[in-house]
Amino acid sequence: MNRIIEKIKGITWKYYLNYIVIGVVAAVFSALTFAGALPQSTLYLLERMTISIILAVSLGLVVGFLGELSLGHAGFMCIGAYIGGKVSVLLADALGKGVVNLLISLLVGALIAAAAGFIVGLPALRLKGDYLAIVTLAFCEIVKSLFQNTSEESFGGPLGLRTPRFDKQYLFIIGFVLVLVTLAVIQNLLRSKHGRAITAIRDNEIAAHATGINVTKYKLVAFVISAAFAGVAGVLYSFANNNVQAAVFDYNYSIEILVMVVLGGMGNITGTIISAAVITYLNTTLTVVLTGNLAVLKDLIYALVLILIVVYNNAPALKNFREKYNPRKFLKALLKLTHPESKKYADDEGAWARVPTKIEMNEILSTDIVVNESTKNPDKADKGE
Amino acid sequence: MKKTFAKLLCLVLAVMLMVTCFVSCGETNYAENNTKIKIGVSGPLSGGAAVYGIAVKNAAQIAINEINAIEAAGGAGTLGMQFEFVAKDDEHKATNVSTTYSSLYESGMQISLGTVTTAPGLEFKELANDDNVFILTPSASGDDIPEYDNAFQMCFADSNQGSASAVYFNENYQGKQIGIFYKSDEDYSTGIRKTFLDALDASLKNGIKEASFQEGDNDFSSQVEALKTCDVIFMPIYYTPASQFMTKGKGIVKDDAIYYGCDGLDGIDAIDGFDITTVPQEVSYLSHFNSGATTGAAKTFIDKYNAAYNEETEPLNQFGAAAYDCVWAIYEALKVAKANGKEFDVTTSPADFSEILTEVFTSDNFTFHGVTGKAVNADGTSNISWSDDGFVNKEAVKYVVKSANSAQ
Amino acid sequence: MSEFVLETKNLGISFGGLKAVQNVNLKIKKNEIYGLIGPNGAGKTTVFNMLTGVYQPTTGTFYLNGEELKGNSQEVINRKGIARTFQNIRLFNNMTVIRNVMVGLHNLPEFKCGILPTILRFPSQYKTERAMVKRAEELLSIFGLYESRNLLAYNLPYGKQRKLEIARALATNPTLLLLDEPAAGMNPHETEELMETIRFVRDNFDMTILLIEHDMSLVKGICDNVTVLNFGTTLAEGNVNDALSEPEVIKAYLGDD
Amino acid sequence: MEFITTLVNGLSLGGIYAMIALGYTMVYGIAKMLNFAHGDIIMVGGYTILVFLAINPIVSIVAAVVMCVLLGVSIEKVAYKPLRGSSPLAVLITAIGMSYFLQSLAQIIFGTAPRYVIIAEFGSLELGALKIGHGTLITLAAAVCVMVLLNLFVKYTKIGRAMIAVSEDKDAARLMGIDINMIITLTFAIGSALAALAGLFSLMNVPTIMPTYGALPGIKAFTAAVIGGIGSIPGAMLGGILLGVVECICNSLPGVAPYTTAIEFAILIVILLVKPTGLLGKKRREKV
Repeated sequence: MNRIIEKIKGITWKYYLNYIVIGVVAAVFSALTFAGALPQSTLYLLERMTISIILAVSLGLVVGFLGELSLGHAGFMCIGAYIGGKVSVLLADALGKGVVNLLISLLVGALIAAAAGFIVGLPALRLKGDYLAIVTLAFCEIVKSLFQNTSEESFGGPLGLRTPRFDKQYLFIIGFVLVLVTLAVIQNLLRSKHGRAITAIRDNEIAAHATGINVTKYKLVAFVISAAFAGVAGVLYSFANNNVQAAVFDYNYSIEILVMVVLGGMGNITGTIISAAVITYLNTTLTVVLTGNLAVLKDLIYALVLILIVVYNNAPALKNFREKYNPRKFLKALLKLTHPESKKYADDEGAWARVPTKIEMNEILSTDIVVNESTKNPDKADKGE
Repeated sequence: MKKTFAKLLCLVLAVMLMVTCFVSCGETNYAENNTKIKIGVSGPLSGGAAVYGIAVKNAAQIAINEINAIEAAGGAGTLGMQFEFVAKDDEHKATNVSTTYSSLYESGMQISLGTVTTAPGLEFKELANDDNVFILTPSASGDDIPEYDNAFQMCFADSNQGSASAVYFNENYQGKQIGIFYKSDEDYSTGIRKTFLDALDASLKNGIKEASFQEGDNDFSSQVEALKTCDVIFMPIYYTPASQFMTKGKGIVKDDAIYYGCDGLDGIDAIDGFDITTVPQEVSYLSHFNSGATTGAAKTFIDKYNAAYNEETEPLNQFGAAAYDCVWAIYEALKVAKANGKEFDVTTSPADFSEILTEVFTSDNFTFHGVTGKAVNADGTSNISWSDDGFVNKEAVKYVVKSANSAQ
Repeated sequence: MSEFVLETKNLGISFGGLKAVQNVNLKIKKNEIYGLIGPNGAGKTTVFNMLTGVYQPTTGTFYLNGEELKGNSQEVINRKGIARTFQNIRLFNNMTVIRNVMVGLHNLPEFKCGILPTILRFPSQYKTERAMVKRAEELLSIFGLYESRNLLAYNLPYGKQRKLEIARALATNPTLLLLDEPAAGMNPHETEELMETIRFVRDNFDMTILLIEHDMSLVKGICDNVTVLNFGTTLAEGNVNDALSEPEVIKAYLGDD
Repeated sequence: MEFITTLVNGLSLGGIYAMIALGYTMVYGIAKMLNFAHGDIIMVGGYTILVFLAINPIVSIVAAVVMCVLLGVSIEKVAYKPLRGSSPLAVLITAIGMSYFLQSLAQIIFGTAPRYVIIAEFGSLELGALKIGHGTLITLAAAVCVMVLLNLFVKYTKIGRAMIAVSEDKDAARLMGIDINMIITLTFAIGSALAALAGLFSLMNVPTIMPTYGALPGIKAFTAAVIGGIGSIPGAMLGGILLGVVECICNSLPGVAPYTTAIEFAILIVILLVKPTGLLGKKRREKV
């Protein structure tokens, strides 16, 4: 008996916080929906939230932990949505619109998206920073364009693919289960030697090479897993909607996901989940509240909030102010949760202002048409010492 | 232990807070507390397609105001009820429809105008079908929009526009070089093009030239170049790119060529700063409305619109006219229903309204006199009726916005 | 088995015509502490970069325990047994001290655990993890970093960061350790301590060490043999004191006058 | 013959892309940030021309340049400068926020309806069967002029050389007594002025303006800048022209036209895979 208690005490609760909170939220809402107490709009909102969370957490793996900037997440989602949607259409006759169909579609959609991630990642991950960003953005636009130009029989062309909608009442529960699966896979990966290798690449790629980390392999692993879950989110999207239209998955959508990751805190999964949920909620609420003439204010408000939050969170000049009026500190003081030991404990999820992202390329402003600088001026190009 | 307890407490509190945020009392008939009949629409009010959604919103509001004035005055045949109109922004994206639809529905919308554009409309009609909400869409012209019994269109369906245009071409443009200029990533454009090509005579289809563009493109120099030898250029696109093509085509496309479009071309002569008379070619389109109309009921409506809204920033187009007709058609149908002894009030559920309205719209003797379609009545209105499958029956008109001027 | 742990033969590299390093012939015996010295810009770090696979040598080759390693990638070379530190410290700043070392343990065969088992949390994952923590803690204790194991590497004082880098390199279980200016920025006391550490590593880890250093007291204090480089070529080699007293070397360090 | 016309059209469109790409590249080279709002500055320039066109075309052009410069500089001061020294991603996000902000502001002020802005009517040059609009030629010539002038400015003036110094090494440049803030502000001013010019020439090419006007050209110009090698002034020119020509050629082929955007982006990917720093980009190896 004592041993069991010891064991429970030994568990790092922090590791399981995400699961517990999401599990509780899912359980509460499931209970409510079984009781019929939830309006449809809430169910839709929850569906959208789960999709956003899966997208944001999976993109967070690449941006927050691998430190590479990808603007093509919506492209993988698009692949997942179309492929998964198509599979579900083909299976709908034989298997109906139930869970079995959903599972098979999810599997196929995720696999194809992962394969796309592999095909794109293999060459593209040689590029760094902004170059990778633009290549992924380009990939996203190419995928969109290709699906738009398909024939009506295959993927519906510009009209989009008609997909069977899953039961509205319960889809969000599957969404939450998928969020938990996503979290389990990504957190388990990160909290292992492989996760350390990925974080090491983010922190210092050169040192990671020198420490024997197979950088290419781990970049690909992170990229492929991230793509696979974008595919999962896409399949979920195809089940949450009656239509999959490629136009939705443009680079603006990728940027929206990136915003969730960045506002949530780079390399902070809990923060990413919260920001994905809050941003989705905010977007939905603004759409609902701002009707008629006020609708144009939506983007304005969104933009202003975005700029203010980012400047407030990051401006070096506001550092003292931030530390003085830290809401988290305030909350902790209020609940007296600060333990003298807790300050010593630090996780890998460092403050994100410090987390390096390799999006700076050190390109210099150049005016000469010199094809290869290093041949002309070797000691400048490489100061080996 | 204390710490864990505090954390647990926090969690419970947070969950409770969230739940209270989301849960409404499990009421299914949201219209119960309405004081007016609520008509809703989901359309692009911001973003690239907003010009269409805003026209719908404005024109529908004009109709609502007029009806309410009549109702307020009372009198024989009135319903004795007021109307209310809500427009929510879907940004021309299907993704947003679940939000706009459910918020409309739960805020007590009883009758809907569906969506302004087709892409989100495909989502809207499914959701509306599940709840049995009546749809009379002003401008979502996709063939699949009126798939279910509760959905009707005020505009011509894409396939009808394509085949009707082809019929006209077969009759009038034999022996001419035909060209098509379409938008390859838009269902409206590709839909019309497809049925147009299907219905076109083989003799015309031979040697047909095509050029296309995509969302965001506006430099049409190569497309103009590709189509410059054509005698008739079919343009199943909206008026903005069409006007850009015509501007580019000045002096390159043959002066005696004909630009021929569908309802999307309406509004081309009303673009602020674009002088259509400087286009040497003939510009005409087959549509149900001409926002440059100078006679009939259309003219009266246009004047009303322009008096109420800024012509430059929120210009009228056929979307608006159709929306105006939609609201009036619903009102007329309700009057017919009342005359037929149906009972309803401001709190009647959407499903009941749907039943009532569907019955009227599919009945053989319901004809609505509107501003869209060919003016055949003495007061300059048109006759509009609906087929059982939701498509509109009214006479299309070939509007010649501008005839060819050999002088220029 | 070769007599030498590291042997380079005519190792050289040129960047677009400029010969940065040429004809470097190092011969390092087991358990030796070998110095690679020379004025700034002599090509010392370039040699390190060639030995660790950052650059591919354009001429010559090198052997580790008789095995030719030229042409391999950095990762492979590291796995074959060459580990290094950097002139400007390169730690995984946003990771804790212990995890920095655990990254070093990544490739050791005893800590093998595939990606799927870790995601599915097989028992092997927990076993590996516990073993890795244990080994890392041992290493950290040796370097006096155990107390700060849960600090972010970023927050360590400078001297400890240097030590951590060495610990991380050692964690990869190398046969040859390359130290790039380990004493840079240290005060004499710290340097003294560092020399102790290096000797300790050599003795207790059965290590062969090649180091670049400008601090002559350190070089004289611990190096058995040195090679002096200038402008990419070897000026002198052999016993520390002999090599440093060669007129060529003095000239290179102090100038012509 | 048709092909030549297409080519010339492509060159002209490429000239516009190049002008936008030059702004991107300048800002990127100096401030090391992706200015996602750059495309929207073009849009603001276009609307400024619209507002002032009633007075006089020349006045409107001057007003557009002034407006864009002021806007560019103030965006830099308000949204980017406070973030200097923090994560580059933060700056990227504020730039995106700025882009949304400008677009929705334009929609509130000018509505979403397209507006025609006809600055001047141009004739066309006829060489036999070849017919090329004067506007096209002017655009092309202007783009080349801008590139050459910018090149000379950066190469031979004190401020230009200071710019290169800042882009090479900010800290070293500061130690040499260069006022970094001034240089960055100036870069934004030049970039925004170029955006105003790009707006002018794209209005000469296609005389319509709407709030989302700058978004796609912005992305395409960014693509062009990367193709040419971001940070390189001739590279931006080359990339822009290449993209413009490809776009026009693809659009002139009926079967290929629907894939134009995909082809443009595919070219970007292929070029980057073959030459990871773009056609004329330089890469500095990271010091190990």
